[in-house]
Amino acid sequence: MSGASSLLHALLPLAVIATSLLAAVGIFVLAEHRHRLRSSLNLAAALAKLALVVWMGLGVLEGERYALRYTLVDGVAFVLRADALGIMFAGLSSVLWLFTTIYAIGYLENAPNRSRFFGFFSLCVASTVGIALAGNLFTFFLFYELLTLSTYPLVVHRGSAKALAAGRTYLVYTLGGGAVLLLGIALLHTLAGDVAFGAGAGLAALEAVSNPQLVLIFALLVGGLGVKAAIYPLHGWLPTAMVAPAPVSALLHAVAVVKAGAFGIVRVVYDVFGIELAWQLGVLGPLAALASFTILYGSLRALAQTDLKRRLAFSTVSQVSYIVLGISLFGPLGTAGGLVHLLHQGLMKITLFFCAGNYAETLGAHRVDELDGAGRCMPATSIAFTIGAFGMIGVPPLAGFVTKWYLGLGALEAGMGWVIGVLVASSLLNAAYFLPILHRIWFRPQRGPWPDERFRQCHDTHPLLLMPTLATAAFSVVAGLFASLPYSPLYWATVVVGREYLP
Amino acid sequence: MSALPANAFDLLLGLGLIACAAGALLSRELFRAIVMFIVFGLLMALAWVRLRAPDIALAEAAIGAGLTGVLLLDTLGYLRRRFERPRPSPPSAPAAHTSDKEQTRS
Amino acid sequence: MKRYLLILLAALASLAVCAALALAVIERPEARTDLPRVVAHSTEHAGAPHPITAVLLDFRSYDTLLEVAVLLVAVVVALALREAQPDGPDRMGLDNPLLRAVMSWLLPLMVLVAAYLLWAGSTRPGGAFQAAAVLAAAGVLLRLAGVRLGGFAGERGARRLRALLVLGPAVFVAVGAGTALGGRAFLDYPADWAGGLILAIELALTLSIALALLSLFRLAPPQSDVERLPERRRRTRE
Amino acid sequence: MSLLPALVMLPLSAALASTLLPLRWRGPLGVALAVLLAGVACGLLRTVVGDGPQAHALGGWAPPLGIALVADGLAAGMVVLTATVALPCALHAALGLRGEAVEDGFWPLFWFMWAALNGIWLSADLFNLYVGLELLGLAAVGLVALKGSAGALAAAMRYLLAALLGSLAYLIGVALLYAAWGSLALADLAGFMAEAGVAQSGSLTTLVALGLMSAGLLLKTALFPLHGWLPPAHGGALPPVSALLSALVIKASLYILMRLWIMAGPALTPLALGWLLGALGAAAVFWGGWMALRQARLKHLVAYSTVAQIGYLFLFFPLFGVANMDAARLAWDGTLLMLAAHALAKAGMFLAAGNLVLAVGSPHIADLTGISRFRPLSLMSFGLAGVSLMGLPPSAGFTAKWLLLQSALASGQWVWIMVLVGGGLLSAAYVFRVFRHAFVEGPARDRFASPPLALELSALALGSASIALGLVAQAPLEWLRIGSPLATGVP
Amino acid sequence: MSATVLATDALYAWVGVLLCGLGLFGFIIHRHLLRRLLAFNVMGSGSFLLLVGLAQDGRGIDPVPQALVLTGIVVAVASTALALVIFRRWHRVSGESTLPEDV
Repeated sequence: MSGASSLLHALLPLAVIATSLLAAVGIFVLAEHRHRLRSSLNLAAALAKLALVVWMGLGVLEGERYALRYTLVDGVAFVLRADALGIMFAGLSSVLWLFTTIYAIGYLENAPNRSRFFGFFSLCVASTVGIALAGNLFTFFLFYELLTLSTYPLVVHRGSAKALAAGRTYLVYTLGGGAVLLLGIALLHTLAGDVAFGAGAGLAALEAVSNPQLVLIFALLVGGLGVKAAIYPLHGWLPTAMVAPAPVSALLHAVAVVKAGAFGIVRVVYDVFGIELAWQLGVLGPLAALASFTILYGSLRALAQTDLKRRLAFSTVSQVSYIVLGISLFGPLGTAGGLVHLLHQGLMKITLFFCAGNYAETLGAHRVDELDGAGRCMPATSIAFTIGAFGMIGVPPLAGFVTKWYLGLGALEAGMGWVIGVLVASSLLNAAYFLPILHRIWFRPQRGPWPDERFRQCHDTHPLLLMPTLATAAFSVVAGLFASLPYSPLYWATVVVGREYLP
Repeated sequence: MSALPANAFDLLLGLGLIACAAGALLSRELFRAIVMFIVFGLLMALAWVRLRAPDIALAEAAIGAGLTGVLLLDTLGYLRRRFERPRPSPPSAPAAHTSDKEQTRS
Repeated sequence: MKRYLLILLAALASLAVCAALALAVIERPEARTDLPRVVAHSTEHAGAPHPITAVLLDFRSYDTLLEVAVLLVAVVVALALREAQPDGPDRMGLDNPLLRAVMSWLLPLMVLVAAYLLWAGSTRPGGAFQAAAVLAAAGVLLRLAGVRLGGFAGERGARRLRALLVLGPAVFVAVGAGTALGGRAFLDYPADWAGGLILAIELALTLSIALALLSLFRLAPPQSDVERLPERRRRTRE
Repeated sequence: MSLLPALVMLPLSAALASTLLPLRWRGPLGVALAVLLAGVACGLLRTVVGDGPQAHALGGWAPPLGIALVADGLAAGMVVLTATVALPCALHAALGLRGEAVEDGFWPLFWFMWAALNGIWLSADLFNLYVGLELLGLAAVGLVALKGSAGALAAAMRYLLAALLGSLAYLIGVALLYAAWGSLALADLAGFMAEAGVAQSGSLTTLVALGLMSAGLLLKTALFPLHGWLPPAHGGALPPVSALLSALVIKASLYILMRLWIMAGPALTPLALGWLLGALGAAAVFWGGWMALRQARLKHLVAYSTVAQIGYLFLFFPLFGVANMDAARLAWDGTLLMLAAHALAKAGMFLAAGNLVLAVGSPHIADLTGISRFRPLSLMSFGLAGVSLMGLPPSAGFTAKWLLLQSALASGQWVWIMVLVGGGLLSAAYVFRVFRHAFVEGPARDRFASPPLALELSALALGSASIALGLVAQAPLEWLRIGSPLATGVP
Repeated sequence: MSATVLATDALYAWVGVLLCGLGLFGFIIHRHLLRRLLAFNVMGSGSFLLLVGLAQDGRGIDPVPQALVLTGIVVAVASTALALVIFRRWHRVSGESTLPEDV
């Protein structure tokens, strides 16, 4: 490999992060009223990032290595590294960032504080991509905490008392989780030094270390990450944070924040401990049980919500745990199911949140019972919502079905048949909280005037809001339909599993 | 080595120093305390002579006792003037005095 | 009650300190270097034959420079606080004819004494500080006698005052810079010049220190402020 | 020609010059000279990194007769840190105080303070350190008093009393050490003490002396429970003054304390005493954080935050005292990085807080409502500094905290982990308390005074520096080890 | 020390010890600022005696501590003067001769 190309390989991961980081700086510097320039900057950065990630992804498939290493202080390095798993998450983030940016530009038209919003928004994506491309636990933690910091201003964006209270709850949970995570990482660092991801079952070599100590470290790490992954009982911040503007809920709480937690758990189980060691330590069983419980608990709570976004939030609590469940199943199929859900759930849930935002913006409908007859007024949005909901329930051939199918197979393979029961029960519950909404949208007549109508005639909604919604809905259909084709999410997940976890 | 034994004068001077210091710190009246402090400074100058440090003795007498003393007395005078002047009515008198005797009795 | 507690606490603290110091005094070892002998030996090569002056203005001249800076800081603060809240007209002084008569012959004497102390400082006890203290005392007496130091009144006077205050340390720093630029260590006087340079520094220092000490006395706000005292605040703490 | 005396004499000359110069020249002169001095400071650092520790015998008299200025990596680092913090503060003052009555006193005192700081970093003589401490203390007190308000005067008086008592305790210690060893040069004393060992009869005298000096220096550093004077003084002063006091002045006494402990060596500084200091530091972290949370005024919150942050620095003493070489090195690195991180972040935070107070025209946190829309830059600087104070990545505060965590784990002193983690959460609580008010969108006034951009930029520069230092800490930490006891292998 | 008779220098060093303790006592019990300054000056004198007395005990005249004390005296008078300047200002704006207790 020539010098120039190796330098390029080192700088590419950095460039992916830098696109949104520089965009953030640029946006902060721009004056509030320069919205045209700001939007252009935003979109250009989003497209550039997507292009870079695709480039890098193709390279990774061909076996190229992209890595950057920089010593921060003795014994601790800042490492960026693109592997298949990281690219998967980075790809998801950059695709959805593009759509959400478009959505947010439409959503926040004429709203105050847009400079601040988009600045932190970009910073968020920078952190998320940083998490995806982090090459060791330390670097992961760096971006993980940066994510916390950059989402706070978004959560409290509206500046209302409710938003500020939610922001406080958010901080208490995430900073607390971050502290626990830091403790775990520091402990691990004294035991094993700088644990690089992908160095092959990191800790397995540590024969001398006592089991309880490793179990403690595992508990600390997963406990810290579980806050963002919203695993019961650490999920409390997620429904509260729904006061944030719709794009924030969509991207951050469907993709960035919760997925960062889940992604972290994947890294800890596979890259830090190694699945063999984790299995031997006996920590996977409890994790699977906790995930299963969270799946059912989230669904049950979702049933009881009347606010649409809160219902979606509890649905997220439930769905993210599918990922955790998948990776705590000992076997390639379960893992593939969990990983593919990382992508599928992101696509479906962001669609649902976009739709919820559309309903709220266009009709002023926030509660489930306000949606009666919305389908006739906003057909396109409602079709997208229907696709998302069916996907969540797991109706074939949509994306959600693929996930559940692989999870089920994985559970059978691992000899944990009870998981099938959880999956079935959860699907029934999903149906129980989504189908009534669909019924209201499509089959109930409109009950009087809409709470806060924005357009006089029913023309669905603003194109900038509608376009991304339809796009992500289409993606989730495609992801399910063509799951077996190359470059589909499932394809990626099997590549990841095949390449990294089944040597 | 020139280990001069202490004589009665040194002993007396040491006791005087401690007595004056105690007086400066514990006198009820501030004026008295400051005067005691000035005397203390002069005794210090003597002590420096006994310690074969005439340079310090000169400086102590002029700066330590002299200037510090004058500064303190001047400040005290300032405090008193401020409390006495603007109050023509008799009830002001006790207040003026407590400012000097202040909280030794509280 | 609280007061007794405080006294108890103070007694305990001071007893503890005394006990610790006593232990330290009793247990102290024999010193490992004989610095006095080094001083005695080096004084021959220093700019002043009097060992204390040699220490103050040659061996440890840097300390002395910083010390004058400390004095200047106090004056600067006094000046700044005064100018932040200008005082009323200056009406200080005891208009006493006897005092004035005494002053008329005491004053020249004090200046003479100061000059002698300064001159003698290089060989005998005395030096810049002592001379400055005597000069300052003379100034204080003048003030007490109600004589206004007119040279420092008004805006030009203020500038003159500042210039004289800065003179001492400025000469000091300038000499240091000169030696450093001449390729020697900072404040390392050339052997032939040492005596003269030290005397020059001392002369400048005497003026500055005397003026600084005097300023600290003079700059205290005079009693004309008394009228401004708010009625309600005129109470003392119990 | 050596740079060492210039580092003290330049600011001293500047002080003399600004006493004389007309008011309007002092600000520009201040900024210009600050730039020059920063250049000299960097020059010194380069020399030290290139050629090893530097020494300069003042007056041509070698210690113990004369006084030497010594610059090892630590001293050079502090000199550079001082310039880094003081330069934005000078800029802030030059623009922010222009035309105000306080400007007359500010500039000479600012320069005297800088001279004293550099004097202390470079000094290698016990008594010279005393004079330096006094110069620093009186200049700092004067700066606090400048405002002339009742609050400022009371704060200055309280500060002065603490400073005087502290230096006296130090001076008594100097008297004992001189009597016991016959020299004032730090290098001599370190040699004698190492030679004599613990068994020597004089160790008791040395112990008492070190105890007194430490107590005095703790009072000046405002370690809990001796911190009472700090919040009114730092909270009530002018913004650039608060910044300088919190960032640098209290560090000077800590620096001397560290030098003394290292000089005395492990034999004379038993680990139990180190633990005591560490415990006080821990108490400071929690008490200061708790009090910061309860302040109604913005600058007082920041001042109490200083009380808390000082606590972390005292974890140095128990962690450095252990026999474990790794732990000692990590403690050294971590503490010094924390010191620098706090200096940059706290100076930035005070400047930003000053801008915010200026903008809303009220010192109260509750009046910040809606400020995020109008002064985002100052709020941003406040936030950047806050990130470092909270110890969140990526910031120097975080890197320092990480090193200290590693040191605590390596030495087996697990207690400090709780302090480091819990203290970080507590500081998050008070930093975000400010943001909670700033982000409120309400029926607040929409008219805010707008300070000049340069005021906001100087705060931003410091805040950003506290972040950036965390990412480039490797090289500075290596420089700081030059000539340190770690380099010779004796912790 | 080995001397059976108390040497002059040692005597004054002991006086210095007592003055330090006495000064500290006064510094703690008093709230009036002038009194605290008196206490500070007494303590300062004590430390000066200690410095010279201890250094000279058994070793004869030592010009170094004497020079240090000269420096110390000037520093002490500067500190005292600064304290008085601030004290007068404080008294002028508040009418108090002590500091408020609440901190």
